[in-house]
Amino acid sequence: MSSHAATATIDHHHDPSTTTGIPNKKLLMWAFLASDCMFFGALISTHLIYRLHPPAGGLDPKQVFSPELTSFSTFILLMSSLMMALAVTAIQKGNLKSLRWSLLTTIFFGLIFLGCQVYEFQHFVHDKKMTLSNSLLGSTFYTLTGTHGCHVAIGVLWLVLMYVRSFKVASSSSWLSHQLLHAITLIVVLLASLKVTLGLVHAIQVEPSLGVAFGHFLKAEFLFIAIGLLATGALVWFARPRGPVQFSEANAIDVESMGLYWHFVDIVWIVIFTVVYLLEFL
Amino acid sequence: MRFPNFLPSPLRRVSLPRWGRAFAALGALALLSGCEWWSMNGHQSTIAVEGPVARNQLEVFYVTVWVSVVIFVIVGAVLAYAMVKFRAKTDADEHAQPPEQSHGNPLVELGLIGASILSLVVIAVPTLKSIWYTYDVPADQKANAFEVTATGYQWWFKFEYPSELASVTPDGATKAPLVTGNELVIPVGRPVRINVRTVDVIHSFWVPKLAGKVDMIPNRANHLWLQADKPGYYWGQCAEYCGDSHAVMRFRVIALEKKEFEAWVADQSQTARNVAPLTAGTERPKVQFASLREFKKNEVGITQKFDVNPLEAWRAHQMPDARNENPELIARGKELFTQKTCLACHQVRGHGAAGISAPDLTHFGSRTTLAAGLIENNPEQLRRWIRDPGSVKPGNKMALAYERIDHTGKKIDGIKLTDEEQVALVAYLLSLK
Amino acid sequence: MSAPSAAVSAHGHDDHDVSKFQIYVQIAMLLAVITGVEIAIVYVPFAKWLIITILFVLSAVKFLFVIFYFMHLRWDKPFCTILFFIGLVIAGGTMWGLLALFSAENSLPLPT
Amino acid sequence: MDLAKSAHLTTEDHAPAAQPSLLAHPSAKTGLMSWLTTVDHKRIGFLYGVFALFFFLVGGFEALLIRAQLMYPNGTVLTAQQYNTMFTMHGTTMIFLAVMPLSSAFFNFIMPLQIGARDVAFPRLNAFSLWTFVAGAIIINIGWFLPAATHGAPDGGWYGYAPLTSKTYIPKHSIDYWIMGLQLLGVASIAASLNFIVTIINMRAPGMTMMRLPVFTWMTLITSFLIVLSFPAITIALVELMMDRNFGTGFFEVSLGGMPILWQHLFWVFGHPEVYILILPAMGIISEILPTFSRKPLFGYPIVVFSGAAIGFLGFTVWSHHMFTTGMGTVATAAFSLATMCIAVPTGVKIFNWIGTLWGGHIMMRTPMMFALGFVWMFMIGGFSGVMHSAAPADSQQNDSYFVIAHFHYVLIGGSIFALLAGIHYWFPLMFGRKVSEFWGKLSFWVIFVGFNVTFFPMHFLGLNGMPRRTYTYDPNLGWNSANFIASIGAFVLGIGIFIYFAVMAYTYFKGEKVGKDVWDGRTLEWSLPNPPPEYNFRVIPTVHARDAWWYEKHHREEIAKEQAEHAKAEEAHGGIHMPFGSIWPFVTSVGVLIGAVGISAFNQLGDPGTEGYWRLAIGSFVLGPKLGLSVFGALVMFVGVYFWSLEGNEGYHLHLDKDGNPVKDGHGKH
Ligand code: HEA
Ligand code: HEA
Ligand code: HEC
Ligand code: CUA
Ligand SMILES: [Cu+2]
Repeated sequence: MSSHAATATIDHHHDPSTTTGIPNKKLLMWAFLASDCMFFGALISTHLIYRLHPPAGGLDPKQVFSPELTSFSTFILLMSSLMMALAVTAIQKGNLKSLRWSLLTTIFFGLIFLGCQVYEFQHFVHDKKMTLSNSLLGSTFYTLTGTHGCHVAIGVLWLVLMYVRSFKVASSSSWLSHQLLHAITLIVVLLASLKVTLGLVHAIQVEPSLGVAFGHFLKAEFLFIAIGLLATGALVWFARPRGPVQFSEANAIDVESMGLYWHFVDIVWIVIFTVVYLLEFL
Repeated sequence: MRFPNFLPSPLRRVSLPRWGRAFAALGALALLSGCEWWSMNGHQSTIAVEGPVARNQLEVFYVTVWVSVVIFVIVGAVLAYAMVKFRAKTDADEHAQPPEQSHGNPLVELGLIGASILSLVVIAVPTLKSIWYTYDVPADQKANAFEVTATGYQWWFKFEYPSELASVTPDGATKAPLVTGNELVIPVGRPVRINVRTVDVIHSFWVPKLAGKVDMIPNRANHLWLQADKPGYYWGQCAEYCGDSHAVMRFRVIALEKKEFEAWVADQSQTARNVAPLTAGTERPKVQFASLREFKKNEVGITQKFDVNPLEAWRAHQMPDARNENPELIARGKELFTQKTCLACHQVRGHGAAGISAPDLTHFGSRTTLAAGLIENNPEQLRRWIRDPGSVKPGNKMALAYERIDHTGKKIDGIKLTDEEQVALVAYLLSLK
Repeated sequence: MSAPSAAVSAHGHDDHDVSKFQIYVQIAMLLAVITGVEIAIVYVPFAKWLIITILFVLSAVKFLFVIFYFMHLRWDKPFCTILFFIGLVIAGGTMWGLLALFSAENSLPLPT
Repeated sequence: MDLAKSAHLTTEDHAPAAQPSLLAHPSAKTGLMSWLTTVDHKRIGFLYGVFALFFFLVGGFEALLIRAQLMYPNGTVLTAQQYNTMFTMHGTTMIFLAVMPLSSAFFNFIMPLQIGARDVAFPRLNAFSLWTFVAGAIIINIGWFLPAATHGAPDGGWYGYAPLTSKTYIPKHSIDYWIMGLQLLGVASIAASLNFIVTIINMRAPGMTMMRLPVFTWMTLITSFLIVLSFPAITIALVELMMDRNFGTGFFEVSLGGMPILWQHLFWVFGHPEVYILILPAMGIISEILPTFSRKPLFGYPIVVFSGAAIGFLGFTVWSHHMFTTGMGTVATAAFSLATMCIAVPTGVKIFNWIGTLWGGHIMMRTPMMFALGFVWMFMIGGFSGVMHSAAPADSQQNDSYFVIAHFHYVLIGGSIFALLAGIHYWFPLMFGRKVSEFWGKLSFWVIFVGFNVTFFPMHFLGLNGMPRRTYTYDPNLGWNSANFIASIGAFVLGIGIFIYFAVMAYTYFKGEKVGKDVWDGRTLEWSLPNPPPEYNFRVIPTVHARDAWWYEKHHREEIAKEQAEHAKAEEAHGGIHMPFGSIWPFVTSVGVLIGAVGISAFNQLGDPGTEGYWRLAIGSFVLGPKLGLSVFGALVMFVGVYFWSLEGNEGYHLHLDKDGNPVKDGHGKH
């Protein structure tokens, strides 16, 4: 936003203000991710150790896991990573519109992933009788994937904040309340769509015929669909143009470091998918 | 003479002899007060060892000590020399031109690194040898090894001899491996392989004079081996923090010659002793334990006398002393043992008590200590224990069975013993030789 | 690795970004395909060690593609890569150490 | 390069004209608010120091109680339970609340000055680290003030081995405080370390290449890496323990098939790097003091730096040397034994190079130098007993005996504490513009030195004579009486020494002799500043031409003066000195963290009947029950903090200075 920076094109791979040319925020994020490797390293080790030495009479993961759902959510997460990458390119070009759309899709995919996970947990607890406390498999599995889920959830929140921030106007007396309301409507939309996704997944899994399933789903989730639509309307209203926006190419680094975080969550899932799920089906 | 300027300035004016005298006086004081704090020959010494395993470990230790001392002396000498030689001695010195701003010398560095690595090799070789030697009984002696299982409980030890079967019923029909508590008796000159287990938290099995420690870890099959050179009475200690009474979770190891050991096993394999009721005409003194004294809460529970020859003291405990027994009292104690629910936790083979959560008391009278090596096993101390175990050993599980007040202030009813009952129980327990 | 970055700023934005868009989409497709292969291969009756090896290689490939392209390590200063790999290597080494320690016979849990 | 620098500094030039009042930037420069909202690395460093020294005294007080209890056999000063609490809290306090934050105080205060920066990379994150550290310290200690039967202070030992710490064996909340407290300290340390890493890598003054960094800064960097990479292991271990205690998982629960040994591995994967986290900053301080008072550059700078990195790396490969007695089997034991020995090599290299630094120098025996030399001697002794531990068979006798206690107090007190005390003396004139009296300084050194050795040297013999650690009592017939007595006397002497030390410091702070800049004829950039350093640190960002940058400047005055004048003009042209605004939001966020953590740790799922009463006041507790209520309330406060933190943006203002370096008050002051 400094006068020089705004006029010149920004080189997104070199920040002249730092010693190494790497922007501070990016460096911070990479250092954090290095640290996060250790977090997940410890968690995955715990899980694997107990998988290598399963207690007698423990649950058999083969009976518990369902590869279809997991493959689906893995795929979704990969796609969200793509959208995130596109969001970064968009803002680096200063293309706000494209940025917002990419962010929203990323958020949406993230939510589907979370929805699948919530559903998976429910399913495991109620139908497969695997709880946090009745078996070691439950303990390590839920803790590991739950921690990953928390990472995704934090990522989604961050994306939401970033989305809202991309509407920050240069000056206005009421922008604080405006922003707050905007954030709240967005969160309402998110929660509603999370609930709706859950219902959809559930309906499809329970009902053999798609049509019937959809009918059931509409009936069960009517309230949330309505709330979601209403809030979406409000969202669009909040997002109407209100003068020059204080969010530009110069903020690319914010989006980029958020992107790094999001992709990292994705690669952790790549590892989890292989060592926690796939290996069990050998 | 001028004193070096690393002392606070006024002290520099103090003359050397005075300081010398002060140090000499201090040293002499330390000696005179009998402070042989550097002598390391206590009951739990790792230096005055009495078995091949501990000796092997000690040898490794000595290697590390010698290497360290040699390096320390050399490096220390150079350091001291540099400190003295290059000190700015006067104010003028301090304001002198700074010395040459030299930056280092790779050759010196490399040489020192090489020397360090070499000295580490000196340590590493015996270390590796010893790791393999101390890990398990050497192959050529494997057949000869004696196997024991030691189990840690909060806060006492159970010892089980899988190879020695003991009668559970008086007729000897049912047998089970011999079990003792807190005193482990082993044969001399034979490797003893000890499997260490725990039922609750982590404990550690450590008899310093015989071998280094190995932890008793839940869900883990650890073991160690040790061997005693000669008959003896050894002190052992739980060496992993395990809660309130970790400090007083102790035990003893008694090593005996083959013959004596076998006799001991034979003895212990019997069910608990029954004291014959008085027949008319035999006159035995009626022991009343009239002199039982009160103890302060933290009072020491051991006597100096015992240390003179602990092994003899142990042997003396093995013999029933019929003249000092009062059969009526003992019979009463035996009844009380059931009435007061002692049998819920303790086992006394042949007397119908089969509890498993507390030390086996079948031959309790033959032990030299009670409450896991904390206090001596004599009438006074035993009464002190069964009257209020909680005051002797903080938080111990037996105290849970006694009347007490929980943290909300509620009174919980439990075992309550009158003086007379205490005396009877003491008489009974001590008769279990 | 800084060479491409110099090239990037030298050329105009547009053609580069078009190509970046394509790269991203292509990689996403590749990742999806690899995931599919991974799922399929589990059910193939090969030797266990072979499948495990293949799975590990494939995951590693996915991993590397994501960090080098989506996370643009490929275009960034190499220091970012170094920084991340310090963490990755130490975490990986620790995991390996832990698994090895727990696979040793002494560490087997007590049979019940 | 420096043009670029100033361009950066003006990045956030145009703050919105009409900031809503909630987001008005705090501008207090004095008073309580100024401390709560400060983002100045020097003030944050000072606060770290104050808290750390307070906890050092608390931990020392606990140590004195321990020594009082052990002075005679069958001591009656403390009960078993109190004693166990005491050593747990003593260890935890000293390591996490005294030495680590004291190192952090120096990182904060000195490191940016050494690299010629005006602040750390993320000033508000820095404030957040500080306050979260305070929150963690409060939670760990909160148990002292709550009913002992249901709460109480932690008593599981500083490494809290499972399964003793499970709900079965310690049902009280004491362990929950320990878990949550350490968890917060982990968050604080990781956040702070990430900040330092970025600062050192990215905020160096022009010309300050990595191989010109002062060694203290290098050690800050390596320590930060160790923190960032080792704390996750304990964080996960604590999460698992917390889940076991509160949600019935089975990580360390044998009845479900869990293996308690896993806790030990995860703990020491963190724990061993942790001890190097405690010593590397100390080594950095020593590597500053020895050259300064020898008036010579550090001998073998690149090798000292490299050996520091080697120690850091090797530190991750030796954790199981704390577990030699856990029956790991021959191969694993041998591997960890050898790996541990290897660490002696890089550590030795440092010792040799320090001696090389003294060699041929003009050694000025000032108080900091006394402590530094004391460090070299004492650390060597501690290191050698470390090597004795590394021989696994020998360690099977020494483990959990007083020999270990002797070892680590030699490295921790003789090492870390001596160096930190040296550092306080060394930088005191810079921080406060006053100098400690040489007489009192040296006197305190000698009392501390003698007291320390009298306390801990006999402990080697106690350990070899079989005295186990963590024992509240011992029998008089084991030959431990006199050594324990001497150790206790030594501890009180040591206490007196430390008392003198602090009394002198306090006196000096108010009344000490005033000194001008660069009292010690220093070598690194911080000494180029007036004392105390102004808020903006450097009037003109220096340009570095050599390793001991300030020494070089002093010997090339003319060129430097010319260069600086030019740079000053250039900076002024770019808007002057950029300063970050203060902010209350990091503090608010930490308060939220504190509330939430208390909620998580202090209550059973359904609430304790005994204590519910006064906590119920907390908003939300009525509806959700105290645990959820307090946690959710805390999370809300935290969220509010983060939200405004991110909205407020990292803006700043510009300073223009007059000839004397005072800010000019004109319209241009704030943009
Ligand atoms: C500041 C902290 C610090 C430091 C620097 C060290 C340094 C070392 N430590 Fe220490 N250690 C602790 C803090 C520290 N330690 C703590 C707190 C514990 C106990 C935790 C607990 O149980 O509560 C512990 C416990 C501990 C154990 C476990 C003991 C046990 O519980 O059974 C071991 C075992 O190997 C060990 C080894 C070492 C070694 C080899 C070094 C080496 O880094 C030392 C290297 C230094 C030198 C060797 C001296 C100088 C070198 C030369 C002059 C060169 C030439 C020398 C040779 C070639 C030998 N330490
Ligand atoms: C950096 C770390 C550090 C430091 C500096 C110290 C300092 C001291 N420690 Fe430390 N100690 C540990 C780390 C440290 N310790 C650890 C990690 C353990 C293991 C814990 C465990 O097993 O879990 C331990 C255990 C431990 C034990 C063994 C306990 C046991 O196992 O049973 C002992 C026993 O003597 C001891 C003694 C001392 C003494 C006398 C000091 C002295 O140096 C203290 C000197 C300081 C003072 C004397 C303060 C002076 C204060 C005043 C004069 C006034 C007080 C005023 C107020 C409170 C307002 N410590
Ligand atoms: C709640 C179970 C319980 C009950 C009931 C109980 N004890 Fe104990 N007892 C223990 C435990 C546990 C120990 C080991 C305590 C320790 O050393 O930590 C013990 C130890 C002893 C010892 C010392 C054994 C040794 O070798 O050190 C004696 C003697 C003893 N009990 C006698 C009795 C008598 C007599 C009664 C009945 C009045 C009794 N106990 C009731 C649990 C119990
Ligand atoms: Cu059992 Cu300590
Ligand atoms: Cu260590």
